[in-house]
Amino acid sequence: MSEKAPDLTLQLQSKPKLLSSVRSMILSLTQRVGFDEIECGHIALAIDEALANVIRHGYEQRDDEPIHIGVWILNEDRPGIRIMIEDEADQIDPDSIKGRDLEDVKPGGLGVHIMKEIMDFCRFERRKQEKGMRVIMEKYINPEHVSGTKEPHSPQAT
Amino acid sequence: MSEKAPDLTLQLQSKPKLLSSVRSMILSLTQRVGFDEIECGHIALAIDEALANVIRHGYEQRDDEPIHIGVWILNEDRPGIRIMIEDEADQIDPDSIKGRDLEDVKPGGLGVHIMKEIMDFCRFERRKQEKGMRVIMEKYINPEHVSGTKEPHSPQAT
Amino acid sequence: MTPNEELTINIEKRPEMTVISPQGDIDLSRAPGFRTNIAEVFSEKPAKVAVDLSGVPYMDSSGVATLVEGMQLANRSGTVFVLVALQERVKSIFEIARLDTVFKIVDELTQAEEV
Amino acid sequence: MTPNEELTINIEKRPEMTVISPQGDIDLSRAPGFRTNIAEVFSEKPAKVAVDLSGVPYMDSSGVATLVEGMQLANRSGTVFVLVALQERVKSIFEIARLDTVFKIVDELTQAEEV
Ligand SMILES: Nc1ncnc2c1ncn2[C@@H]1O[C@H](COP(=O)(O)OP(=O)(O)O)[C@@H](O)[C@H]1O
Ligand SMILES: Nc1ncnc2c1ncn2[C@@H]1O[C@H](COP(=O)(O)OP(=O)(O)O)[C@@H](O)[C@H]1O
Repeated sequence: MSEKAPDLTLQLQSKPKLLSSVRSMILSLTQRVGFDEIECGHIALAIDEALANVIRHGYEQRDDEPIHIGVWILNEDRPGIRIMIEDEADQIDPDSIKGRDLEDVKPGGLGVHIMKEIMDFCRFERRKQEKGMRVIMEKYINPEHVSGTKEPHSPQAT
Repeated sequence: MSEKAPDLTLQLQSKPKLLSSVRSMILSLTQRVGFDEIECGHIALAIDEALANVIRHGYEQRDDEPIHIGVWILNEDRPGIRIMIEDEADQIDPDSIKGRDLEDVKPGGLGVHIMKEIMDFCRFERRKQEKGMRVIMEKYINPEHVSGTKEPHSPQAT
Repeated sequence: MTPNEELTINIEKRPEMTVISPQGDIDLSRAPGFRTNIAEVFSEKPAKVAVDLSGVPYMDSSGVATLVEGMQLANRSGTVFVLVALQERVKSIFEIARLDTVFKIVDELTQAEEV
Repeated sequence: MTPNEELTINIEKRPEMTVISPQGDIDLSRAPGFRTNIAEVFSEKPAKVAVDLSGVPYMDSSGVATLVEGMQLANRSGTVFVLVALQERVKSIFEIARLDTVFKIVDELTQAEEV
């Protein structure tokens, strides 16, 4: 399965201090794409949470591992943005990555919940290589167009 | 000649509307690195000018060509930032890329001048491949440490 | 390190309460420093702690987790714990995490005195 | 296209001058639209044109080039051309390009009336 190359790709080392630069980029890009201020902030937050999880869980805080980000500006029938984040960490069962019950107030366990709440589509999967996990997220400018199944806009990357 | 991998790399298509996202990223990164507000704005401007030149001159406004950006945070003896911008356009004589005489007031012809004025180091060169030009720019946090020769902080990338 | 690596945090010990005022984004790179500061403040068992978030334009779940920890420390030591002056973006993450009703949140520092 | 693709530009024709007020960054993606607007204004040969840059946080050399073109059009048609209320960052590119003394630049729109 192949598809259009990303409009923008970003590789960074797994250093927490680089996250603010990625947020700024996503904020600016989502503004240009046409999301409103609140949505732009939300999307940047979702990406930040995904990257923080790669650093904390995937790479167990090692700060010199690669993170790959691909960004597509979706133009056709469903205007919006797709963001794919890939790591080279050990593979785990994607179904084990899930948000916890929010009723139980305790520190942590909010990241995945935030990502799923903010984005219209959010899926974790193993990369086709031996190593590495991937998360694909999409957010549409007119979410009323989104069908209940929350299927992605076009076939996933490989 | 090889050297440390960039802390962050970015690939984008040669679309003018993506430039604001790169500026935002550079602004945020230079803030974290420790440049003052004015310097951060200047560095983002220099990068923007370099990218605009790749789009206008290198790619003659074609908007689906690749641009590669590498960013290094310089930590050792000379704290600062190094930015490398590479394209896959036809190669030209690097010496033909130069700022014009500012005495002559006319539209255009300012980009290279701005880049050289802002950055502590700025060099255009042919890439080692068949195609593509490259510009390497550096800016240091304490420019008083810079020697008069404006030599780069460490060997160039290949 | 470089100037912006660490969060700037002012801690002011007033007679009626201790006010913690972080300045800047609180994300994965800065939550650990923030956590240390909160723990230090609680080690002195103050009667009331207010975190003035007016200078925090952005917070992610690692910042929120630190504040949940603060609330737990507060519950344990009988300290009153109040969040003050959340910017819109920061308020929004508390809402998504359904924590906006769990924390005591007020708009201004003067209101924190009455909590 | 998407809402932020194009620069928002207000053009107000006052008796004493035409005021052009762009809102937003002027970079390579937006300079062409700005250029069209400036050309349109000059096609009506106004006595005075003021560009109010108070709503422009960022400008690169493509924006500056457009303003230099505007100045050339002004010189040709005998129009007075004034730049108003440059933000610090924008002022700075005029300085680097040594154009800060070439343009008539004032701090407020009321001052443009006296130029
Ligand atoms: N990128 C990732 N790689 C591996 N495991 C992950 C990743 N992201 C999340 N997880 C798993 O999902 C769980 C829930 O994540 P999250 O909701 O962000 O809460 P927290 O990170 O605070 O535990 C994590 O505890 C972890 O086990
Ligand atoms: N990336 C590039 N690729 C090819 N030629 C370039 C590039 N950047 C600059 N040049 C050349 O250098 C000249 C000066 O560039 P600049 O100072 O930015 O002014 P302008 O772009 O307005 O002409 C350009 O006219 C062009 O001939």
